[in-house]
Amino acid sequence: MNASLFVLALMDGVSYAALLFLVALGLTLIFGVMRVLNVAHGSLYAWGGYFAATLGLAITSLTLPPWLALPALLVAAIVIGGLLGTVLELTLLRRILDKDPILQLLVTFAAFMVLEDLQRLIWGVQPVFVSGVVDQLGTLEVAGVTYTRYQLLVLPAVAIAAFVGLRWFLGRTALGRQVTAVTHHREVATAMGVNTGRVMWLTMALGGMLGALGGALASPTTSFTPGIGADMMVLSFAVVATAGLGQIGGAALAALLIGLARSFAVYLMPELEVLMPYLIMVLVLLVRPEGLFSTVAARRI
Amino acid sequence: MASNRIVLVAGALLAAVVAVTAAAPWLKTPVLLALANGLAVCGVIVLIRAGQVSFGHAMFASLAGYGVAFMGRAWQLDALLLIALGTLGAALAGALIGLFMVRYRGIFFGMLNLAFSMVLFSVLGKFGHVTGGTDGLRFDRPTFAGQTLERAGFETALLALALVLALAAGWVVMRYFASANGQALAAIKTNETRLEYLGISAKRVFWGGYVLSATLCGLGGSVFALTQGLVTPEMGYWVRSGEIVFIAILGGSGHALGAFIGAFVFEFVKLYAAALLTGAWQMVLGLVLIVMVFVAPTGIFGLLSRRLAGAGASR
Amino acid sequence: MKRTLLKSLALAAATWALGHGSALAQDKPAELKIGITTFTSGAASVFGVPAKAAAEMLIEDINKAGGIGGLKVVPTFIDEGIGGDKMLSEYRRLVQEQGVRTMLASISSGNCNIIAPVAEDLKVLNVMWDCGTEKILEAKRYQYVVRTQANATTEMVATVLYLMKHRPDFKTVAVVNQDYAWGRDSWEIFINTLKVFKPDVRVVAEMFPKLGASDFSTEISRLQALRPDVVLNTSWGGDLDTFVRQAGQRGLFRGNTTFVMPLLESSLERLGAAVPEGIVAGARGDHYWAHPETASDPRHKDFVARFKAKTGANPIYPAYHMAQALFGLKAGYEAAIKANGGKWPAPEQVAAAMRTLKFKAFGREISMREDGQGLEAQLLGVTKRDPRYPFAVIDQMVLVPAELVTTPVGQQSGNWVKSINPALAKVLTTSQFQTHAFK
Amino acid sequence: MSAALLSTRGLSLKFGGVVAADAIDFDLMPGERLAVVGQNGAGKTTFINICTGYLKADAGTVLLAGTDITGQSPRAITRRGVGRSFQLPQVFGEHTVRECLLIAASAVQRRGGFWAPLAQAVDAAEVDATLELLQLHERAHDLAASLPEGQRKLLDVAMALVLRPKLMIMDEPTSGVSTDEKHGLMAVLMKALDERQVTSIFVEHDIDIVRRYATRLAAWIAGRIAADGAPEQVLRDPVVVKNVIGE
Repeated sequence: MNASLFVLALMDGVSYAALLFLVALGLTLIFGVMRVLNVAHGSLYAWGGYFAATLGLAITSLTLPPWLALPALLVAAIVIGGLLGTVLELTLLRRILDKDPILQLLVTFAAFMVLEDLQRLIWGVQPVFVSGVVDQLGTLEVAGVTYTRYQLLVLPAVAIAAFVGLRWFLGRTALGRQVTAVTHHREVATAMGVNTGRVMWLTMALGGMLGALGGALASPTTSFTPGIGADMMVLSFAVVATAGLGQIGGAALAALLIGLARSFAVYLMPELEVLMPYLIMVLVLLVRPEGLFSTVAARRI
Repeated sequence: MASNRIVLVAGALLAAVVAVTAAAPWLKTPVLLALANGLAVCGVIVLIRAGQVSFGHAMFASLAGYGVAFMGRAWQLDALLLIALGTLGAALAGALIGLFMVRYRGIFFGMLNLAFSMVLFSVLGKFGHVTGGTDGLRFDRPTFAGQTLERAGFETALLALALVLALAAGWVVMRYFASANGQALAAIKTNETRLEYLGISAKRVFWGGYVLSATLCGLGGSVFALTQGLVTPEMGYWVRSGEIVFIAILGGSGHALGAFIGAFVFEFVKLYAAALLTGAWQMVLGLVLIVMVFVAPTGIFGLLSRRLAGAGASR
Repeated sequence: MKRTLLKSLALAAATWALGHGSALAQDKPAELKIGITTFTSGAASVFGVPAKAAAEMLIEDINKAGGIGGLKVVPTFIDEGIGGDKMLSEYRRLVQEQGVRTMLASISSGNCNIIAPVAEDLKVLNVMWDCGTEKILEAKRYQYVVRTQANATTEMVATVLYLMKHRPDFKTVAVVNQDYAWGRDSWEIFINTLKVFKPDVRVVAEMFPKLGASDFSTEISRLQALRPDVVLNTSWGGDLDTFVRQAGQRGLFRGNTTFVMPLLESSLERLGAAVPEGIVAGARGDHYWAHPETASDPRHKDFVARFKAKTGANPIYPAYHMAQALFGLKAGYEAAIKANGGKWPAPEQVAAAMRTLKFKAFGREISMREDGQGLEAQLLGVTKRDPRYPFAVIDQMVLVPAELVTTPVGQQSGNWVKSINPALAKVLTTSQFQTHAFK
Repeated sequence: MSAALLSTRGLSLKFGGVVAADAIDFDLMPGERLAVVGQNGAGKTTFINICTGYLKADAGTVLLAGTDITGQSPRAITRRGVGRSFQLPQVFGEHTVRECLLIAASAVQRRGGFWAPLAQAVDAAEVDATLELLQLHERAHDLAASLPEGQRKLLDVAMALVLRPKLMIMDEPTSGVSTDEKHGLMAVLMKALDERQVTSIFVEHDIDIVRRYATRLAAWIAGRIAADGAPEQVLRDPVVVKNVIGE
């Protein structure tokens, strides 16, 4: 493949990775704090997308100024993500912390099943899609190929912003430090007077928003149909596992790795496209059981 | 829980199944599917015994299923032989993959299984010229023990076989749990360090359990494939794997009987929820499980055993 | 344990002996129960839901007009979205518990594959009302299975003919199809047929993104880099919507590539302004709400109006296929009753009658063949924007007669398309085929 | 030397900068009952972990009855006849006390093949005798997790004892046990070890216990053995008094 094709594959890979990263970021954050792998996270992606589309339609039907479209995406993500995250935390996760990890995983799986059907009941089964934003922002040419500014600039920008923002929040703010503390050692943090309950609620809401944000940002270029959540779930899962659970920086690299592998596959060996994320996941886990960027502590006896 | 009571319950269940399917032949398919699921769940229960949960075990069902389909198409083998070979295939795959898996525990174990199963899933879906792609592979109804049967007869025979297999699997699993290896397997859940300091290899013990679980999933997959005469990659999708674990918890992972009780509840809730309130069966099942986890974490079997043997004996 | 086992087995033997003596008595039932499989969940419900609406409407009409053979038609719907195995259970429940003897199944070719042999075993009439795979009826002779609409071969060969008329001079072609049987098979038929007419055509890219893929940006970039003359895309539902939208946003349609989308008709209204002019669009058969020959026919007009009132959109091809199945079924029963001396016919008698049937739905007359395959013409055209509508419409419509483009009885499509006479390439340009503008 | 049951030569291990084991030369004779004292972090547990294969030494060798077992896995070393108990008892919480011992017994002997139920696969009499010996027989059918700390410690030892070891290494067998129970606990342990004629090493902080039950005492300071010999004499050693007993 020649240089220009290389550039193209790079572009597509990056914008795809950006979305993947946002979703994975939420998943890994939640795991870090709750020590629960939230299977329902995939549904948050779907709900974010559907809700964003609904807002988009509202904007056009109420003939509100079209520039609202982009902020609307963010609002959609914050509202639905925060809402669902809170509900999940208060009604389920909070109550299963002391339970067998298997049960914890299963409860989130059950929540996933419920959300899948609820979503179908609310938004139906017809493909949903509102692309106003993308058309407003227009396109630009790269190596003779037209890209939308949206996918080439907005998506990576938001992803980076989310990454930097989260880093700053966890590292620089008091509340963020509490979250980090709980991540490292829940008991100790509680002993030090950290309000664990609040931290967990915050985390679920935040993680939910990130997952929903992934969906919201995908909605202008993707038709949302039932089942989209399950696919994104397992993909973001692959990212998180490859990076190592709870690894925020790692998730970014893993998402890039998977995104690029996928887009290069389309050019070089299209048959392997779908296989790529999972191949990478298997290979990484076989060599590094805890993922690329995390390490296990030896058990004290 | 007194074992003769269990026998009673099992017997009652058996009689019920036979009577019901005889009264309403159309029920054979769902019952067969439930039994197939139950067999796979037995496999997952073995892992849960060791405190491990796999989000990819449907891969062994689908491996066996595709084995059955391939051999059924290529050599028109007998149903019994197909089941045997399909299961064997899954067992071998389990033995091989198990070599990697024994190093992993907890979430990592679950993830690696998921990863393997998704690779298989994508491969089956992608290389259509061999695997029939996402439409899967069809194969004609094979002979059964040398007999060429009409659909009705074939399903009756298959059902009888599945019942026998279910009883056998249940017996094997319970016997295994009681055995030295089974007890050591259960010890992996609580303390591997001590196992090592007893001179017992946790990895070897776990490997044994993994192979058994893969075999049982394969057995389930083979029966499933023969029931349908069709295998699709969906058989190995991660959501299917999730369902198997789901059923195990629903039915109660303490006892093989729980696996089959759970499988039947699951199958019929799914069937009727799908028929009555279209498009909401997942929600119904999801809510059922959530309730179960909070009110009866030991599953339906846990409740049942407490009923039968009085409180406290549910362990 | 052993005793219980023995007991239950004995019970089994007894009850089974009773259970299986059921012969199919053919005295006239009180009402005509029919089972209809359709997608009410899952991605394909974009077809299933409109089809269901059409079925409810038309069955109501039929019953108002005295039903079929004097019997009230009572439909039961099965969701194909619950998966092949569950659907099969439901299908069998209807037959073996409810005693339904007439089934309309199904949309998915995969499900047709599952059901056809079962229907044959259960001895129930099965009308394949929407699935396209040509292989079923070519691979095996069925007694109880018929299809009241065209199959994939008819659709794709007709599409190639239209392409040859619309843009005879092209050198390179690429494909972006869904990665499942329909996507792969339709491409195979398309390219094999094309090679007959253009042995030197170059295939520059074969891309099969997975069914339900949500992001085609890489495929689109690759197409922009390759700039093929023709791009085939036989996908449908969310996949097609997503592809068209992303392609539009990326300016893929601005080049001088001709896009061929045989299922575009079913997405036109949903996609609205996203569909540009100049795309070769198909409707999987001889039907369109603005059908050049029947648009003004009061029956059709009325159907479209009421469908729109009921669902808020114009009918798309699955709705028409449902109509064909129901009208075909009605005609079949009436013919069978006549042949049976007024007595109520058994499923195999209806199936036999349907094999020699000629009937009309909302397009041209459909004639059934002895292999159970219906001969249905194919409507193709090119998209055009019309100020009267917020969505693209189909213009320059041509009706390709099924006889020209359907594999003859007893032959396999795979071989037949290779043996097509190259002269056929120009047939549509001959005077006997007029091109209808959208009105 | 060849008579020694356990001996180490030049055993060294560093964690980052911290010296956990500093060229330790050490011999244990059959029949001895060695107490190990030392401040936390002096390297007592590290020494045990190296000897039983849980940790790998940077340098040095470990010999068991003259054969080199350096770097072997805990499993291999256990099979050679070294039993061990832990500061935090390592028991099977979800099994009953008796089941724990049955599992342990199944490590050394199996009867009736793969399918035999555990209870029949091993010598139950042996197991019950051991329960009796460590006075756990009344709790035989309670969950291991439900035992009080003291009895969990006994169970921890019992599981190792069922293996019929030549050497028993116990890491703080009385830690986490109230002072008035300590002596009772040690009495039971020592009686059992005597009856089974097991040479033993035990880490202990309580000097009374040491005086009372040890035949030999080794004092650890900063990863090396500062003093080694008869308890009374070692306890009089000023270095030990200053750094270990801390008066």
